[in-house]
Amino acid sequence: MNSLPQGTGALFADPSANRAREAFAAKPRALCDKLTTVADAVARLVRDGDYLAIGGFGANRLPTAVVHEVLRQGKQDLSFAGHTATHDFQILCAGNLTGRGRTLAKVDVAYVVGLEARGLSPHARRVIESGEVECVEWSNYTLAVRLKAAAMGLPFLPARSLLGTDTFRHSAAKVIVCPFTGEKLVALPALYPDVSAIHVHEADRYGNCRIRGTTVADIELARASKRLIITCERLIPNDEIRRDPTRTVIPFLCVDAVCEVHYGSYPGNMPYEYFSDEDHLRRWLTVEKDLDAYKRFLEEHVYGVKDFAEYLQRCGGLPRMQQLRQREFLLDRGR
Amino acid sequence: MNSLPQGTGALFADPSANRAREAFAAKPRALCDKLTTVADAVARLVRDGDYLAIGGFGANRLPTAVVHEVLRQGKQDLSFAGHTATHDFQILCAGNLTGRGRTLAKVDVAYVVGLEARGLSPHARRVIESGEVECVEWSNYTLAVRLKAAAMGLPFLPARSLLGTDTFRHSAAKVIVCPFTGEKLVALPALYPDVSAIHVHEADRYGNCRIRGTTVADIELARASKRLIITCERLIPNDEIRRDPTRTVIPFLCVDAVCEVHYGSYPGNMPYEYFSDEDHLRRWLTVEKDLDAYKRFLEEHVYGVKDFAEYLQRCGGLPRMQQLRQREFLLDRGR
Amino acid sequence: MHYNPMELMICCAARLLEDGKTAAVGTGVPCAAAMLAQRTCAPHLVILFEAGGVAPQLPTMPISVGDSRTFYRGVMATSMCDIMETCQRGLIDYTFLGGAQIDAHGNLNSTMIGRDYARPDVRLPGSGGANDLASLCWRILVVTIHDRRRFVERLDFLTTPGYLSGPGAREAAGLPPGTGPYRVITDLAVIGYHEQTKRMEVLSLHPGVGLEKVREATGFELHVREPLAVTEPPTEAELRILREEVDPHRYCIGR
Amino acid sequence: MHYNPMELMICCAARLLEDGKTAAVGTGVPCAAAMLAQRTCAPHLVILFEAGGVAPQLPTMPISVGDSRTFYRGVMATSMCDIMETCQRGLIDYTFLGGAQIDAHGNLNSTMIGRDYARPDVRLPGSGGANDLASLCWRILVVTIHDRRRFVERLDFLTTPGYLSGPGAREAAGLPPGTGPYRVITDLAVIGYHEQTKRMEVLSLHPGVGLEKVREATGFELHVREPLAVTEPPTEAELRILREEVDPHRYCIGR
Repeated sequence: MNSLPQGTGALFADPSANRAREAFAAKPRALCDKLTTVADAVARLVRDGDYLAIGGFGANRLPTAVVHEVLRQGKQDLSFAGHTATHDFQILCAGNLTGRGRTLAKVDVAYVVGLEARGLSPHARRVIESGEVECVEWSNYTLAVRLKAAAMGLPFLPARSLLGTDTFRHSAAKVIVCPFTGEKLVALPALYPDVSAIHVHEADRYGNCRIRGTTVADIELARASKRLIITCERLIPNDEIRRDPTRTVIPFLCVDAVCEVHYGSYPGNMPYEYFSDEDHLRRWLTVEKDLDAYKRFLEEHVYGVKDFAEYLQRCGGLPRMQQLRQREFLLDRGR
Repeated sequence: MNSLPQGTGALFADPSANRAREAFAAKPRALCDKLTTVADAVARLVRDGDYLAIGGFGANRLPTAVVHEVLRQGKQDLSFAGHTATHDFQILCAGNLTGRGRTLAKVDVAYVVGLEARGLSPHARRVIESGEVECVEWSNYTLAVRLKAAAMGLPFLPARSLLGTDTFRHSAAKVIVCPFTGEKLVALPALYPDVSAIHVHEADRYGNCRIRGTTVADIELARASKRLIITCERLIPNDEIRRDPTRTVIPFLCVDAVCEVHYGSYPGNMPYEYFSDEDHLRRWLTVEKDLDAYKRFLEEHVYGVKDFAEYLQRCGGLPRMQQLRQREFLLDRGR
Repeated sequence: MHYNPMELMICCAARLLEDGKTAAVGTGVPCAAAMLAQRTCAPHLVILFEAGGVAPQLPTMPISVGDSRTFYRGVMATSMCDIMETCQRGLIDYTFLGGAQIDAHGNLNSTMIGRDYARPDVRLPGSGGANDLASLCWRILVVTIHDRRRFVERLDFLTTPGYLSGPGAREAAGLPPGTGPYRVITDLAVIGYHEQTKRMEVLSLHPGVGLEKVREATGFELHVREPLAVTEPPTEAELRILREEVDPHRYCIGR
Repeated sequence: MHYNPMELMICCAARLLEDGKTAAVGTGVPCAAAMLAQRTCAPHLVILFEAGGVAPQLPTMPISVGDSRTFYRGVMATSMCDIMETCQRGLIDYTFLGGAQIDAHGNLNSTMIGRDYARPDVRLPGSGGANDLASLCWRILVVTIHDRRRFVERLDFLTTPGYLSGPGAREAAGLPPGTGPYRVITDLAVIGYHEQTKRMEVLSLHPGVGLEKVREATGFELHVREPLAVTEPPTEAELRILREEVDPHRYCIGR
């Protein structure tokens, strides 16, 4: 049994189910009003040294306002779940090597640095290649399974990927044997993030949430997180939630703050709402090449604006959002 | 490690993930027309000696037509997942000790024999107390976890209940230790049923399904099953499925037959459609007390009718269904 | 104001539920108790049903733990795994259970009566969700009629864990620390558990009930917490709400 | 009819997809190949995206594996775990992958270039879903440009499993039996794997390409299946559909 392989990577979060239960035991349970601003939510709920996770997939259904606010408030030494992180990871990297301390300290990598077909982020590469961020390797599914283990209140779950690779070797996973069939499996330690942010279509002020389209790993993430910030496109009455409880995918029990942020996934895609702003994302990737130009860009778009609404204004405001809405519904293609 | 406790119960289904993959590999994947009759579906897909599982919870969202048809076709020696089985188990027990061979041979028990607050089924007690059915004990959650393990394509999953009890001792579970935290867990062998039946609100002819209200363990069950029969209140066009893919909870990939059965959960409750027929359920419980009377009742309601529609007719037909619909929407209470 | 034993038991159970907490309930008495608590001492009590209903606005008493009442105007209609895993994460404070037999440590039998598992004298339903809820929720409440057939020295089958064999046994078995039996409410008394022994300890006797009567109805040795209190009878307000709003058809409280 | 190497690669990839099967695809070339296959040889091919899209009617090429196009008029929009577990259950026949480096056994590197993991020369995104898809789907297809920088004797990092160290290695590691690399489609050739050695074996050379050119572009020894075929060039119908319906904006096939 002792000869079974195990990864050499570090664990950045405690997988103990018993200790997680203690944290969840202290969470308020009543239906109470959690509506607040992003600034307040981040100030209260994101702490230096926290393990942070962000919902959505890549730049889709991204809680961008929260990620900007983490930068603006200068949060330091975060651990991060790099689960198909694209633009979110790119934004967080802006808090490293730009003269504002070190936002990111540790990253569980499934997918970072890249923005899918759009290419690699020069600054994210700079940050990781500098060695100042400790990385441990996973895959999209195994990192999702780690969140699922936590969502189930367990210390680990098995899966069948990762095996036999350097990704496994640089993970913190272990090979185990099924006690019933003898089949080899990879054991994945539960990941209970200290704090997470998820952007949803609709939420009531208690935190009951609806998502349209793919849920990616957010149903698991919401349940796994010790603290959870929800941003929503639209605040809706509790009465509307109760009219059709089948549509609720995240219950209020998981949620600590609710913030209404229109166009909250910009410049990412929000399914059934607006498409991604590819021009803006391309500009971001381009400007990163030169560190000084990037710092000016960040000043202009993140540090020097008071909130997300002002950022949207600088990116073209409502007329731009209108274009992106047309693109989402293919109305720009003559439909 | 060898001193960790393990249950003494038998495994009625093979938990091997590798062998389950072989079965799933042979399943057709294309979007093809699966619409058929319940009689055809049961004749083709339920085989003597199969491990059978039934969706819903108790008498709620029950695929009653399939369960009746299993009796009518005289299927023999089934293993059964007794996962909050109430009226479905009661019906299946009618195939034992009534001169028609032995429908049930083995039962994984989480909840059987009872009909919740309505009391115990005299005939189900008769069947189990006779000793002709081999039982192994579980709980509602651990049996659901066994289905979840199968739905995930794994040979086992851990959980934190069952431990320390006779329920564990009479299960086929094993105690394991978390490889990361040392926390003790119960390892639950995956349950891949040979065939299952689930009643849903809406399905298209390929088998894409929508459920309103609680899904109980049916999302897991659909994915865990090697063969799956769907009965639906309403067949809907594939176009309607594609209009809102967020609402699909069972994809066509899992499904082998689709049968449109109006009032298909009768005498059980179908959320947002019709309430349970408590009078009929009470009558069933009462008539079971006398075995001869019960045989006549079964002849009249199951064996002697050609299909489920005729059963509904004998139970009061559309006027009765109309009353139950009013009861579901509380319209009988002056709303 | 006159009341029957069932009404008293429901009122006692309701009073144990703290405001702003969560409770996984079933049908019948537990549900009535939770509904009464929401209308009296615990307006922000959140109730959940194991089949998937979260925080319904119950229009009537459900007949089944999974019927449509259990998520009527709820905030979420989800799955059994989701509910049970919410318990497993430590988010559910109370659960209500019953059984055919209970022992001094609060262990429950709902599986069988008899000596031979393969040929039981009486086959009962089995665990259902009880084993899970008793393993995973923080505090277990039991509401039951009090007699020697039920309160036994030795269970025919230990379906659902109380304190198992005593102090430390739950943790040794691997159950989540800090969980376990909390109160037993019977038609004779309100019973807790002794801090050291984890055996039942009578906390209060219902009005008109003597300790001897409780001892006679119990098949094992009971601790008694001194000074032994008398259970507060139901208030008029409690009875009115219970009879008019919670159980107007008297499904639970009887006729 | 004239065609470019990318068009040829997409056509070759499309032809490998059997009708009535399932394929987990990403953006770009794999998606174009699957869309082309649906319009030619495999009208009943079902495509899935790892972020949760099932059987969409793609109106345009997606930009992201999780954008709204990936479930546009799909039959289900679900979760990543649901898709990956559908793979894990053995229901997904094909997956398409790429990488910065590939070795003779079809193992892929998309994590880093360099010798020191802690201080890479070039940090790449990591596995993403590639390791999972390559572990869990039945057949792995790789579409890639063919040069010595990519086709290497030794990967800097083995991100995603091909046949690992050779015959039996996947099974020994615990990966599901019967899975593994199937074809590599490059701008020079179509490559399979040798039955015994599980090393790459050239199956066909693209029109105008000699075996020497392929060997020069490859950093390891290649098997050659005799008689060595010439890749069937794209048909007019394939090219028309690819250019007009699949990729009218020429995102993949270039200008």
